[in-house]
Amino acid sequence: MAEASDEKEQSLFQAPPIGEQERMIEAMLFASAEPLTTRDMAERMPHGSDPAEALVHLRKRYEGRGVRVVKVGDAWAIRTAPDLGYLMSRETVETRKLSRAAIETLAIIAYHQPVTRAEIEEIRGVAVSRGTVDQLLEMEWIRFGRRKMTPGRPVTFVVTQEFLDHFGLESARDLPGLKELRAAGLLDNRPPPGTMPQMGGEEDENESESAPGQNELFED
Amino acid sequence: MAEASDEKEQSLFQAPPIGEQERMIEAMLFASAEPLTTRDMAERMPHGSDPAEALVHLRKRYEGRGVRVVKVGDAWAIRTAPDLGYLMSRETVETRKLSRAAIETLAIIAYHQPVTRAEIEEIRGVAVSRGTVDQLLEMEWIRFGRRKMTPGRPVTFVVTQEFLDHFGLESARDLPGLKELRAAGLLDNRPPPGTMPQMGGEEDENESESAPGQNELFED
Amino acid sequence: MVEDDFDRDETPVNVAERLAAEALIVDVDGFEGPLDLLLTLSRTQKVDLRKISVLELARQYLAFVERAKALRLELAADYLVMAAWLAFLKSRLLLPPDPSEEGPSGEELAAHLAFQLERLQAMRDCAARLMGRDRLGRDFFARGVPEDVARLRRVTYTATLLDLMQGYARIRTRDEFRPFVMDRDALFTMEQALERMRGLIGYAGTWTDILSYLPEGFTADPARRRSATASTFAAALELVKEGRAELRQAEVFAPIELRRRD
Repeated sequence: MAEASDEKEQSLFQAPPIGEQERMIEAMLFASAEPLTTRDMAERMPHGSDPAEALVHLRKRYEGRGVRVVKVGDAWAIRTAPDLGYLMSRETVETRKLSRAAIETLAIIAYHQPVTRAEIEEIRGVAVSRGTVDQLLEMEWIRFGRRKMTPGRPVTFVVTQEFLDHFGLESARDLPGLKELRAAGLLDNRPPPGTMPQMGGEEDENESESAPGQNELFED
Repeated sequence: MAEASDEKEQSLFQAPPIGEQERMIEAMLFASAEPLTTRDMAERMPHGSDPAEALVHLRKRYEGRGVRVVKVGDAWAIRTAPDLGYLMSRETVETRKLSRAAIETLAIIAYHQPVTRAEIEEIRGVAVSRGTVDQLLEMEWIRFGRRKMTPGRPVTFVVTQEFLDHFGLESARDLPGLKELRAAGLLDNRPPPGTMPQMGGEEDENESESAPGQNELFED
Repeated sequence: MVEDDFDRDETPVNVAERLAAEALIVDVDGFEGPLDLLLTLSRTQKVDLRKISVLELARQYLAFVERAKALRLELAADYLVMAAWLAFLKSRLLLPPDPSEEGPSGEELAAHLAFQLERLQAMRDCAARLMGRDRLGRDFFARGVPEDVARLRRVTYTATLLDLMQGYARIRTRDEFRPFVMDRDALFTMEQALERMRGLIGYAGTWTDILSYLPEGFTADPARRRSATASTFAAALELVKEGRAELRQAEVFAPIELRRRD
């Protein structure tokens, strides 16, 4: 025990001063296009460093500047201030135009996650085409979540860190209007009374999937 | 907000305040894939801006920070502070099992030292590739011994102190002999004569080892 | 199925209204399923979706389906399934509840449909707000020249004492277990060597180490090398005897060199 605490003291003693740690995370965040977790940073820093504390300082330092330290899920990144976007017309990345179906599906996954395909179909009232999900997976805006503990153990979808990064969200809890929707009960999983066409459970899903014609082939 | 709109209105008639220009060049230098000249920056900024002056301020601001504003040719860029370069590399150590050829060669050296390459080949029955010996030398498990007083005065190999340390041996003489190995059950799985699929396999392997182009380092 | 009030509604009061109605029909492919169509129809009621008249909506939907049929437009199956369900819902809403009947009441079903429409509308609004946010690569930007973390890979090799002993035991006991076979494959006969040398001697205008005449595959393995060296040497002597070549050696253990004799 005595030894262990000695070690701890020693490692605290060895950790660089916080100002130096701030420089380190500044360099790492500047160098990376992808968000870094505090763990990623700690692994690269000298033993005993505390990137979380250094981040508090760094964040403050960049307040109101041309670039900002932003939180993306459980990671951190430096991004330019949105009000200066007009200066970066040359850096603008053309994002693939998403179909209405894909945009709606994405919104449903973001607000209802973790959500199964059947649940998405119930909300949209139409079968989800494979292409829509594939496209969102390929863009790395959604990924598979844990399976639902319901019959058939269906897979679920959740949004990714890339999604949060793209839309400038700290977490999925910061989605616009989330609180209001929840208060209005619109995010409740309200099962339909009795049986209804199209909007039922998994059986309906199968039905609609096997029904020819009506799916998202109507996408533009 | 009121301030912001004031500023905006002002910028229609005159250049934005220098602090604002500093934000602009900070964002541009951060997001640009290439170093920017003051002219590049001026072209993107509101009319009447003075990126050269804003740069002086920005450079000062980044003095001693984790990243610096540096001149690249006649252009400017943000780069990691040189003393933090080590954070941008990461060493991963991968431990692999020594190849069978290397183990056998090592064993022969340990049991027969000092031993020449020709003697090793005679015992193993296959040629010893240069790579195997180099690998063992590089690992510092073997070293050159005294030359043999035979024609050609061939070099010999002996095991090193590092070798003894790694295998927990006082000296190479402590290695158990054949009889002891057998007594310890290490040789017990002796296949009956005649039915020796294992043996046959070994022969094939040796054959392929001696074929030109085969390198013993590639064994797994 | 056609309602009186539907007929009233659809009686073309003016051309614009009629065109709008037809546009709705023709655009059936533009709808993402019956729920989407219902949502669009509900907008004509111009009320909060919470206060929507599901009965009225059902009438509009059924009228739409009738019109589509009249225009011989093919409707996908789920539009028709929805039509059947809405007709059932309408009858439930219009008729006094039958206490003996099981299942949800018309009001419950209507409330759920209203909920679904409201939820779908809410999701559409959310999607629009989401897409309208400041976005990476459009409004704010990541580092233009990311410095990738260089991964230096260092490989260390390891082995245990057991590996070592088993390796040694394997070699030392190999011969004990070998079945008796003639190792013909390690043999390069003098006849073979002579044939090979006769073919090559014509090119040997200058002194050449006879070891360079060893055939391929007989240089690495010591046993094969030994055999090939002996037979090649013997073949070289044979060639000298025939008067076709000369041999020389500078000193003991020095290379033996061969040259064509013209």
